[in-house]
Amino acid sequence: MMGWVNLISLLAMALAMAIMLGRLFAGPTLYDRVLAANSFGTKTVLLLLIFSLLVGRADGVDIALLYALINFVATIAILKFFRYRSLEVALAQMSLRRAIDGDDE
Amino acid sequence: MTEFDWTQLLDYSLMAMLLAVGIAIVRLRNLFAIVMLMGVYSLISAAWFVSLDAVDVAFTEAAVGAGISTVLMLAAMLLTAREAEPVKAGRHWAALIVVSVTGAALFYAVGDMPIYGDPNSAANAYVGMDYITSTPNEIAVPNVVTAVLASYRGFDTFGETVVIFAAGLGVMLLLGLNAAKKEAGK
Amino acid sequence: MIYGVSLSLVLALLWWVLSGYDKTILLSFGAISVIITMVLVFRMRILDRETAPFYRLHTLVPYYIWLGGEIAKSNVAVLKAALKPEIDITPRLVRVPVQAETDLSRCVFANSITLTPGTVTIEIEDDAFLVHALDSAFTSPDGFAEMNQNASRATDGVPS
Amino acid sequence: MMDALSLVRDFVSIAFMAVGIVFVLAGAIGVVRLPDFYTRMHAAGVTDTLGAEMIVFGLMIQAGFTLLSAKLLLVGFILFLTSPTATHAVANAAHRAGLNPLLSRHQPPHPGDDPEGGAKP
Repeated sequence: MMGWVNLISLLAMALAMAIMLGRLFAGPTLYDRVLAANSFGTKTVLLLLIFSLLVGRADGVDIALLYALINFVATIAILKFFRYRSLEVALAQMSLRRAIDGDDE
Repeated sequence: MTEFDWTQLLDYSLMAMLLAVGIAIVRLRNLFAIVMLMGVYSLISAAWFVSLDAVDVAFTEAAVGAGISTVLMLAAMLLTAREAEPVKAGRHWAALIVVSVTGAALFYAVGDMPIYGDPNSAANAYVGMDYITSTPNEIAVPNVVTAVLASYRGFDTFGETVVIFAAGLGVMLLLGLNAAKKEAGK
Repeated sequence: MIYGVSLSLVLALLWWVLSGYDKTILLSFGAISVIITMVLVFRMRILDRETAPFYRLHTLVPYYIWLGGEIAKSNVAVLKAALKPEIDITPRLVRVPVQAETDLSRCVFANSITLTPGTVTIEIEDDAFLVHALDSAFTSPDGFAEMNQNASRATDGVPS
Repeated sequence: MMDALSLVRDFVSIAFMAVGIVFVLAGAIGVVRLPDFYTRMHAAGVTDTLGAEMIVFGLMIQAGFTLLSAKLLLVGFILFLTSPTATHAVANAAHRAGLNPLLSRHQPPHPGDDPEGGAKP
């Protein structure tokens, strides 16, 4: 019985991903797209979790964990990039801030 | 005839999403949106790899495709325009011919491939089984792929690592990251 | 020192949960990686109460359980707003005053606002947050004040 | 006795997952329907918090008291920590970039956010 429940939830998750793709394609502003991509990543994580329990293999959970982390890092990287228009400036600002904070201590 | 495997539906829906994302990447002009869609593309394809039992490939795809290459693409976009210029329709024909010929060759090659999961196929019949049976006794590492890469083929992997390291060093020297850092630190 | 011990314990537990191995040689690999991480952390000098915030678990856990209830309530409200056949919402931008002793407590409060659906912190100022709310129903000042009080009690131990 | 226990466990798990799926789907529909970026952000938040956590809890009940369940808990914990941070980062970036939120009372007829070209599936 649980197999059927997991299968239905798997397909529901795929449906939610497909709906999110619509916003990803349409999204008038860039931020809509970033938001949709982030939310899409969360749904992919859930999809992988459900799938790995459905087929009874624990490997998928590791991938899902990796995804959850990478999704977050990629979102932050994209936004940093837009904030400073360059990754290098973003990194330099970060190290500058750390240097200032370090002086205070 | 075995029972219908319902997880096939997942494969089909993931493939449909891949197709939709691919078409959208071709159609869109906004490069930022395309970068993001490419990240999503590799997310979907990694999920598909998991469903095809290729967990190691999915791991690599997730780390490289969704993580690093998105960042690299963004860095590359600094050097280019933000919008793609429309390509003249005449150029499409040459590309279409190349793509169709490659696709036809691949489809032709599919005929020679063993059936999915065939126990008698070349990949499963010869040394593969040996590795799988002897790795737990000879090397304590549980992951067979790791054991093959780091121990049975250790010198090979060492050479590959050296090559990649040298290539990375060369790229860093060419780009002059040191100079950029000095400039930013001013 | 207590931070170092607690951080290494958590790292070791994390390694074991993620790998699930029990052979001696593999466990020793795990121990080596924990030691290397600890050496790096010490060299970077980032070992303080923010790196290892485990000393407040006994107050943070009840706080997050309380927050879970709030999240569930506002989730239902957002669900109703999003699924009504005719969308009828009044988005609001409000400034929420913040009373917090430490950065950690400000951070927990801002995170709690964002976690609760219907409200998102969009800008952090010196003594206030700029909060966007999906509907005017989500912007009751009493609710924010209560959340602020609970957050600072959970992180600093003082009701502010 | 064992059977009754596992039946109860299955039902609890089904209940959790059903609620989670309803929230995830509703969040996705909300993201498509709502009129501007800031309001869509709230709909995405529904998916990230209650939807995701409910599904993770449902799966944990299925997995029982095992190492797998601990991993699932870890995934849920990471989602719980990172999703508000990511949402705040997106919102803050949009605000800094000068994207003005829609503040008036919004009512239908249909919000005309016109896609800027691109194929809909």
